[in-house]
Amino acid sequence: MKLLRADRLADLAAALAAQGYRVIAPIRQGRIVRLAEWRPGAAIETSGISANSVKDFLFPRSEIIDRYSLNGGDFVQQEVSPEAIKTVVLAVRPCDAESVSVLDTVFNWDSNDVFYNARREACTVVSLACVRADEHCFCTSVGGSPESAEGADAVLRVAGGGDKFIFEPLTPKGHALAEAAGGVLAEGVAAADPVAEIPRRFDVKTVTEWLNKNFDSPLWQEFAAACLGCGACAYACPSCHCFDMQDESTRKESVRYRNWDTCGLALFTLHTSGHNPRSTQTARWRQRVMHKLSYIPQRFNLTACMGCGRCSRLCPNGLGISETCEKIAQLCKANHEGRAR
Amino acid sequence: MEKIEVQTEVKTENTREAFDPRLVAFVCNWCTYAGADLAGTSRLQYAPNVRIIKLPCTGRIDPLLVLKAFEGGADAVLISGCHPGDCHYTSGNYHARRRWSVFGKLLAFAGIGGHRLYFSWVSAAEGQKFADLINSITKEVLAAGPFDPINPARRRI
Amino acid sequence: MSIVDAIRADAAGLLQTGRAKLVLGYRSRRGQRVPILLTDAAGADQLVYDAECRQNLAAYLRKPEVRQHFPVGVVAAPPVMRSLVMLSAESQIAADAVTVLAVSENEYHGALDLAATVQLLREKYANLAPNEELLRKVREVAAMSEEERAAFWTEQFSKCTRCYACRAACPGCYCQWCVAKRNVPQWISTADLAHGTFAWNITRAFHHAGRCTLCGACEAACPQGLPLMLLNACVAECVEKEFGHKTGYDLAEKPLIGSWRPDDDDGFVR
Amino acid sequence: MARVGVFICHCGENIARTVDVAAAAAAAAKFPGVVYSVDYKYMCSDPGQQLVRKAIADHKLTGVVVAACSPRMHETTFRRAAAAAGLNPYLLEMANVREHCAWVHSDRAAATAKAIDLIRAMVEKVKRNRALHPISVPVEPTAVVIGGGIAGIQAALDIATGGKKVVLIEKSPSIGGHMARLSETFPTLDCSQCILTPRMVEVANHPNITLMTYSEVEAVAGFVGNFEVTVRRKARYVDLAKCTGCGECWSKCPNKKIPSEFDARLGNRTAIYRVSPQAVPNQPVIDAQRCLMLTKGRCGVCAKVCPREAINFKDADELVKVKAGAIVLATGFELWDHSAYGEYGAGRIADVIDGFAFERLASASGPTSGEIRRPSDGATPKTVVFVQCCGSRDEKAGRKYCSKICCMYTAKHAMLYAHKVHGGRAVVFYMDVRAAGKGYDEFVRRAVEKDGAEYIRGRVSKIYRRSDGKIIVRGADTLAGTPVTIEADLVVLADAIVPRTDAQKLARMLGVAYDADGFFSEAHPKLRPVETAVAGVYLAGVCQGPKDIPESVAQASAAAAKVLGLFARPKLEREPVIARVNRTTCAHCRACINACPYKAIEDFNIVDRSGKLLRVVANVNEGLCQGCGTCVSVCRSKSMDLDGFTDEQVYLQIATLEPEESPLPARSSP
Repeated sequence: MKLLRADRLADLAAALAAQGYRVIAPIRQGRIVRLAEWRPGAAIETSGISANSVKDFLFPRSEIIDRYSLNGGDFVQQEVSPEAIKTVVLAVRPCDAESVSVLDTVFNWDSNDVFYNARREACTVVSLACVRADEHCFCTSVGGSPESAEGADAVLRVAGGGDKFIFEPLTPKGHALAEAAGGVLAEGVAAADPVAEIPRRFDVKTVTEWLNKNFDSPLWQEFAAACLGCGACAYACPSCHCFDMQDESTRKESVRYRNWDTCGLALFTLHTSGHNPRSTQTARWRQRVMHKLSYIPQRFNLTACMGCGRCSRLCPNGLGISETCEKIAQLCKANHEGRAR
Repeated sequence: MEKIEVQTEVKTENTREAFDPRLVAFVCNWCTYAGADLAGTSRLQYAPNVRIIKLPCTGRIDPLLVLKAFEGGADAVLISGCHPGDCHYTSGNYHARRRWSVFGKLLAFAGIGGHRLYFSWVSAAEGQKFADLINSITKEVLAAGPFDPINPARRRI
Repeated sequence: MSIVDAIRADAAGLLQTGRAKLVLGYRSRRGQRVPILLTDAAGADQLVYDAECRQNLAAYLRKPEVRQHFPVGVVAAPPVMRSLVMLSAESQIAADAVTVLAVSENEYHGALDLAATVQLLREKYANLAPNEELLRKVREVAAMSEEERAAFWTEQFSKCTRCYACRAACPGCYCQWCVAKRNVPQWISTADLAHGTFAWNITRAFHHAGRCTLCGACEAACPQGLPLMLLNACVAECVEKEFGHKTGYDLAEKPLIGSWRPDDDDGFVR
Repeated sequence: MARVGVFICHCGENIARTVDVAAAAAAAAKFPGVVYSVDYKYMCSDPGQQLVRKAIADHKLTGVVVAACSPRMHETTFRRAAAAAGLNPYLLEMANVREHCAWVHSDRAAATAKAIDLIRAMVEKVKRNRALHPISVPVEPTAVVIGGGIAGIQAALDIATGGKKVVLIEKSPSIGGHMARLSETFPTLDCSQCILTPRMVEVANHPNITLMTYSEVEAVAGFVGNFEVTVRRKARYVDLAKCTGCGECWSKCPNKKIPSEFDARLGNRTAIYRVSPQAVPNQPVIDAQRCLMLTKGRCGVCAKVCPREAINFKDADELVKVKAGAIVLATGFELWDHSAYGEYGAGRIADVIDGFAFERLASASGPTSGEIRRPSDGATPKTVVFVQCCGSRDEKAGRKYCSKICCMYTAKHAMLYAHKVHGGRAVVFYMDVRAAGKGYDEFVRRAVEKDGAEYIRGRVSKIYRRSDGKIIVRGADTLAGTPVTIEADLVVLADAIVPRTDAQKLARMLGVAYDADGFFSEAHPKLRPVETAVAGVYLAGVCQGPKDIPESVAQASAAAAKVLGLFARPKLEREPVIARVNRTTCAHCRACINACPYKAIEDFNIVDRSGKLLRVVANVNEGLCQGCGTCVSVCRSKSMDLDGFTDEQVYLQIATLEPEESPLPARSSP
């Protein structure tokens, strides 16, 4: 069994960096903790959950996917190769690691996204099982767990009351990482501390069933009432993956960007004609919930919500996937009871 | 609120390499453009670093134009129009002045200082002033050095 | 009666009498203060108010789903009251569309119409105490060398994901077609690379010149922790010092950018 | 796809000497969208223009850039050439490579590089140009002339004689203005009323002139060709249709001791009064503040004696709307009030008077029947001191300008005094004598040499009344370098000419600019001296700046010529550089409406088929918009754009001025 002293997390980062890894870890920046490139001296924060997710390093906010240069009067397409730096994402939450499976699926279901796959190939994900959770966590309600290892190449588990981690490699990439870590990891035996207790707030199957039947429910208006229509939730969400393409040019060349986009913004579905099939925030919020818990489950037999709770945590207006799901679950329960009676 | 002074002094100890500054000038059609014409007809020589973009009035010059110029690598931007009271459209320059007063301070606060963004009133009669202005701005920008390639306003490589 | 009880009573009253078809207020959720949109007087006992209520509820008045419920009641602290007055001056809301449940940290002033709100603002909140901590930070940034300042903002803006939470949270951002959406021409690059985020954040701050009430909702909403209030405070300081302009104290207020005086500052012009 | 032609002019050697025009043409040929690029000796010559016309046809050009002199020089020339070849003239742009490049640089390489940049920017712009069509606005062929002094009278008569309708609006009960109060006029000394009165009568009788006296402009809406002027007809209490001007009423009016404004308060009038015996219209008006019937409700003598029952005490103000295609401003001036000068007695010395008072004393129809008598005791003054530049050319008093006519009328006053009071002493304090004008200097010389006026160069520092009644004038003779004290019986101050106090209100109504002194601003000080920057509004007389009578008349006739020119066609065409609103995206914040210097932007209701209001947005009135683009800059959502200078055009100009090596990001964020 490989062990790591809790105070040597930075040493692990240093060792991996020395082995050519770009190390991404949760680091405090001002009032928030973000996943960012670790630099010597930076403390790695393991207590909470980062504002951004692993997604940022597999499917970046802006990616150049095409490039043209001007040759006389003609545009010549240039080769664009994906940016894939050998990367390790350290100490992310199990829900983050799980989200990678969703991304893997959506970027490969009809064609293989070379940009995503290259980054994915070069990325090793090390999750850290949760011994603490906050009031927004709800992974257990969507089929996850605070100790899930899904999607991770290696797992860190807190042991000894917090003074060490058990490092558990799961995949060849995980084993390679353990090798690269070298002496920072010590052999030993320890028992993992109990993981966080995260109450189940709703039954995701019940919610999905309701969603499948209630596209036109008047309740959507109430669910979305407080939504002001920004992309904070979607951009923080580890599994949201919608994008837009934009071209930018200079005198000599032009590039095509793939930028994050979100169904929460009105522009997302606006037609050139001026017509917008999702003309209200109500329709947009419905799309977001439906996509996660109805459409993706139907298509891929996956739940696209990991229960990380970032949406609830970051939304200035108190919306979140769990809030809507809880309301739906309560409603179903009331209906059920009503019928039983 | 107490007055906040934004530091805009150029560090003099900076030794800058010689370079060819690019100066984009947004000018109004009625005064400064005509003033530049007069500089021409008077054969007044000035630095060839300026590129003039003509607009009807300083009132038309949106801050977005300036941001775009900096984004593409202008080392300095000049906005010039009719003297107060002389606006062809009666008050476009007054509107512009207020806009630039605020926007200039905001840009300075965000890292683009006084030696990048210039404002002037040049009338149709002030060919000499226009020539002098371009020369002095070019000199100042030469002293200040190229617009910082890592300035957040610049398109990043 | 406590402030909260008074708000609850007035909100219920507005809904019962039909003076408002909807009340925008705050409720408590898992320790956070979040907005609540009440259409039923029975829900009024969920309303809370304290200093943690940072959202500017005036932002909701642009939502068609809210507008269909006009007239509405809005729980509003002084900066929010000023936003409401600004929205009225900019013809976004009719004078009779809103009843203001005017509140501050230690006093509740009752359910007022906009005219009475203006009077209240002028009498009691004409000089809102500046946020010393914020001003200190503004001065700190202002005192940096230009290189330091550029580096500071480069780092800050690099966090921006262009999620536009700042825009959504701000009542002044009511344009259905924000300039950031425009692509012919694309003044503001949508890529998250430096120039686009710089142009976006600077343009956002400038568009609120003379309109910002320093309510802080944008910065509170920013999921990446950008210090947006530094920019807002820098502009607000200039606006107040140079032009003596304070938004939200006059229902017939002329926009700062879009009006002028012959004796405006000319010192920066060569 | 754009097909742009580029034409680079050598301008003989003017451009070619400094700019390598062949290299520029070769570079331009490679710009995206350019299908034809050529350099030529003289583009503005006939063969040069022919080159443009032929290329448009041969190469099916969709846009043309002529790189030559300033567009101010030849843009019209080339646009006409383009139009002749069937290309919309607004699809042609000029790159200014002469005034802005070849003439101001000597480094050939740098100048050539700059010329290529300027051409490229224009190519990028012209690719986004849109065919524009001059805006046609119908013209209401009626002119409103505001002000019934000599300038307004002249303008009205000229326009009316030209065959167009005129509405002449005068604030006071009679036209004639200040000129009617003058005794004689310089430099010919002909009687002012003798030359003016026939003109006044002609106005009253002219079939094309509607005279509205005792009326003021209340509001102005609309734009060139289509103004709507709201006029307040003040209650006159006398029915002009019935009154014959017989005079029964004013001779019987019991309130006889009202100082007459016309006579500079040196004479009296009644409460029902005529401004002067020559008043036009020649009917009286009741001074509502002084009339016993109207103030106290008892008297009514005038009504009792009126043989025509023309008195109507129930008369009330009336608002009349006048539709007009053009407006002539002829609001004139007033004299600065010298009571601000404490050192000159603060206006409290009865025998320190202004120029108009002296005119009335000298006038045969004045209160003294033309005899010079001083106001305090009616005595004939033996020594009269005239002080020029009283308030003019004095920064302390806030007027730096010269009032222009005082030198002449002071000389005239000195001369008239000498003619009327033999042996009297006339002393003139002056700063300079400005007597430029036909026969003017000779006139001043005559006053000095023939009529013995004593001219002392210097300012007067103090004027006060000594206990014996003498008025002591202390000053300096700067030529002799000595202080001077004159014991005078009468002092005449040549008070500065200032605009009417309510002129600025009128200017704001019309959107007309005024200068720091309050005089209306002309559109161009040299080339458009009678137009204002507001299309269809013209200037006549002293409201634009101090002038004498012939200058006022000349400007009035010029303004009339402009009006007749405007009215010569039933519709007028305007440059199509105007702002446009994107109604889909306008948020109706009204920033543009507030900012527009021309009040050209208004609310527009978008309604559905049943007429239900959906949204309100901004709308640009094509007739009013002058195309400054201020609205574009204040529009946060970019819902406003300016034809000819659209956001897209300017954006591309800026973008193409980036250095060629200006890179795009090489890679994504990792």
